[in-house]
Amino acid sequence: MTAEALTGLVFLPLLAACAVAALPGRLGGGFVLAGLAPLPLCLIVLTGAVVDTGTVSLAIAGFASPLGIEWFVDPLALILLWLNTVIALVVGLYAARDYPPHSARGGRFWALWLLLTSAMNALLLSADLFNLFVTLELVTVAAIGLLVIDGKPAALRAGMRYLVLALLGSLFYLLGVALIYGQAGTLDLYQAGERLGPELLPVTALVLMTVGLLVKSAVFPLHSWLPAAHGNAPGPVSAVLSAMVVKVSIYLIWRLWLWLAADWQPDWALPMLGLLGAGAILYGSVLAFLQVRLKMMVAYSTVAQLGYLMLLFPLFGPLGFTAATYHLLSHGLAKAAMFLAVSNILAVMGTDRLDRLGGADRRLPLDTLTLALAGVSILGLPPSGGFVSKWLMLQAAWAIEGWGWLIVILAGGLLAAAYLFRPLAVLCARPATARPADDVRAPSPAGLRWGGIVALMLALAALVAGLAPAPVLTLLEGGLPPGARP
Amino acid sequence: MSLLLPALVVFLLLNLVAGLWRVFLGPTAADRMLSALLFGSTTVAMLLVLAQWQQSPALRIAALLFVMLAAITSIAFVALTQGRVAARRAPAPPVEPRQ
Amino acid sequence: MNLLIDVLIAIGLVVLAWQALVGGSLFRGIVMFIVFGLTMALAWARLGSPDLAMAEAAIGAGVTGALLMIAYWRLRALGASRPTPRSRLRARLALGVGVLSSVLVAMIGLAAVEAIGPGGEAGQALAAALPATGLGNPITGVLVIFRNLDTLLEVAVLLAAYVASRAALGDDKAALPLPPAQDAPLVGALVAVLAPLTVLVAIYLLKAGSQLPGGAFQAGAVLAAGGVLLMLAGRLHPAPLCGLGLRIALVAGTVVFSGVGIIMLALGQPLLAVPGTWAVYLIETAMMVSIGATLVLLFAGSAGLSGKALR
Amino acid sequence: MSHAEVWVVAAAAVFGIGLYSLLIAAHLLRQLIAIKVMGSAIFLVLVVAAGPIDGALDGLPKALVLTGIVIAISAIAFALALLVRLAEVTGSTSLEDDADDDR
Repeated sequence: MTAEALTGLVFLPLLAACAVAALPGRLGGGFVLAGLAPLPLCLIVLTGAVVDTGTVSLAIAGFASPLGIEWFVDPLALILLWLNTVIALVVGLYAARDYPPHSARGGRFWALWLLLTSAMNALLLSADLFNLFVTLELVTVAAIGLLVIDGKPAALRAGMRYLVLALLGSLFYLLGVALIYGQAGTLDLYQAGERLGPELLPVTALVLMTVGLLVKSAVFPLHSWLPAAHGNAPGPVSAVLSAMVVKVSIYLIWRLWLWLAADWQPDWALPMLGLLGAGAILYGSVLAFLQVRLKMMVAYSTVAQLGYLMLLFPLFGPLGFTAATYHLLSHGLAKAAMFLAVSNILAVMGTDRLDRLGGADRRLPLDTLTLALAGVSILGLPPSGGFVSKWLMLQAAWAIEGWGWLIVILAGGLLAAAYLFRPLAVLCARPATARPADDVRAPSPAGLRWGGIVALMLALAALVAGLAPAPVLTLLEGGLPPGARP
Repeated sequence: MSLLLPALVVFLLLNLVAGLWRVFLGPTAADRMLSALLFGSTTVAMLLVLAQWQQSPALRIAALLFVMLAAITSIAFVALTQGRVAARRAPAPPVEPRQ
Repeated sequence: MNLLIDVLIAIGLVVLAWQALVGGSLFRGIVMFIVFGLTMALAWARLGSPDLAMAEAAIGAGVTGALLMIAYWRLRALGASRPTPRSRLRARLALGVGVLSSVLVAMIGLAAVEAIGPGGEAGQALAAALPATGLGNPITGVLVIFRNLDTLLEVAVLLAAYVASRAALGDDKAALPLPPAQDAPLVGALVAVLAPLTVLVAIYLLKAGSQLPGGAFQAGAVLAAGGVLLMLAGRLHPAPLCGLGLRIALVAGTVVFSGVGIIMLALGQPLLAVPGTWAVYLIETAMMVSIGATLVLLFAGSAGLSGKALR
Repeated sequence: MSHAEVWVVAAAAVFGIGLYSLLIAAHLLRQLIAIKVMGSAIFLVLVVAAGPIDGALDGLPKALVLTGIVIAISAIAFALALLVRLAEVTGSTSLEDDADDDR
């Protein structure tokens, strides 16, 4: 059954994308549903297998590595697969309002959406360095196609910049793959790790691949493309870009340093990567505070929050690993909720400039609530998922007496409070003047309420993640990286 | 014989360099494209010689492909540069972009 | 003599890259880029890879060159502004970065060549596993049998590129402009010969691919070249709507490939197992059709194609 | 096949020229050509650095390069469509004059 489940995760959305691309019109909606709806079933089967056996692997076409490509699922990959599927489905519910599948534009949107879902699932499953390159390219092309689908000049420009940088990043990644294959004679991530050592060439290869992936995941100081891209994309696309697309690259960086190089990372590498994370937290938070547009603020907040994922490296250990993974999960849900709520606000108010949003809470109570709830998780206040991850992370920093990291985590929390309270205060203000224009193009009230409920669901999921973290944490403890195992 | 074929390859390569010089000099687009086409035919000759010398007959298939592509490129060039001339005659033509 | 030839080609590559990328007009840059691609093909021939020589010539130089040319033509037709050159400081900085990266790559590469072991484990496994498949061309073996997930996803990337391009161009755009059709008598005669020939060569490359160099990608690129030819000669036109046949052609590669793979899974075989040489041909044919159709549509910048003119 | 060093040095030089051009070229079309050329250089390294097996170069990286060539053209084709649309909407062929998109 697991082979079928794995197949479904990649091939259902892929084939549905083909169907939507080939047969647009009334049939489209049905295929979208057929491509996405069964994915949780596949994941339930897969979760059962992972809980039973710890890991699941599958040799494609029956050819094991080094010749063939293998899929490999451990608890980390499984949790990301769940996150990806939930985001694709729930944000998809929201997108169905703006992009009806039977229109020409909607057909393209859903074809790309399904391709993106399939590509990210394939990326999370793959344990082959070159296959990962192919899936990364598919993710990039589909994501940028979605970004520019509304034809807004700002989005086109942001998409172009994103594409050029992402292609450059791919080149660096590929150069690293070339070196690894030359040295190890295999492309399998885990096999290559066993065959290599801390010599100059393998380390150089890892550095090259990491630089490429850092560009793609917009980690400080290579983040320059992200705010414009995430701040100008259509709402549901911003949500999936922030919640998943940038994170899969960081996930690969984790795989490279904590799995492939588990036994031989040089001493300087992990603190170095952590420093980038610290820079991202501080710089991203300050810039988020300085933004005048709500959506840009949320985008800069992503730059900051990505930094916490890089803190895994200096805080590496069982605690640090579960903390970072939990952060990935709760931030994904909260940030998707935030982008959707902002998108609703933008649709109703016609602008997302903070100085024109005064009193918007009366017209959009649901979305203001969503923004506040998601903010609680981003801030790391109890009882949210963000609290669990920040708490674990602080414990990890305490345990290794990394006071510097501790301060960065705390400062990041305070700065997040600063930049998140400002828009909430504005939204709930009672301005005497400056009523927003009423003649803006807004979706129907029903559509709006629908979108608001979807966003609220995600924000609540991020909160619930804080109330019942035990199953996820137990699962993760069964799949610690080699270096963190007792 | 053992020296003839590699010598031939070198000769053809030098030929390519000469052609390249023309591509570099121009001065018109047509000059450049014509020499690029000549470049293509010389490459075909080289592939054929290489096929004989390196004992890899498969390179002849590659040569066949080159011949066909060269013919198509010439038509593409004619089509696209006519548009280029037309664009140049248009009322407010942008100067050929550099960089 | 051997070394001399390699050195000459290598120098050619470097000079052409410089010519294509630095200084001079953009048009010259594109022509130089095409010549660079042809020289790359020569390099692959010298490295004993006729497959790559063909792919580089057909896809790397040919189709990419055509796409660059048409994009250049369109940008001119749109009257797009010419960007202001970068500052001098930035150019100096860039020179430093370029030289540094060259030195680094050279050092890394030379060290890698120095440290090469007895040969890639995967490569040896490939040589050992190939005879059982009945294929004579190891590259086709890797692409269609051993590492076919890469190939499948790569065809999906091509599909994504087409859909994403349509998404970028938006609804209001029936098709991007094309240069006026060539109706000179000589062109007509040439097209009459060349167009059928492209189909013939494509089928030959596809069939040869199982034993000799060639395969779906080269064949698809040749088909695309034929389509571009017909379009420039005014025999094939962009259309605002995509007919059902063309739509099926677009996704045929992905659907047939994954379909075979999933049926094998249902029959109790591993996922994406290829049941025999006939399946190799089936998959490659579908991929060739998809690659050809997608590349032609990307060149046309339109949703569909038709035999009749748009207006 | 010997002379791997020759190809590596050439690839390195081409890579450096590509990066240089990517940084100084303002026109996006030129930047895209630069990326394509850098890609070719990396393909060369990929095949040469894998080393020979029984006198011939390893077949596996060649297949990877073939995959890479098709992916490169897909990405470039999409980038060109995006570029043409960008020029149509904004009249610009560069990202240099990146206006702040405040509304």
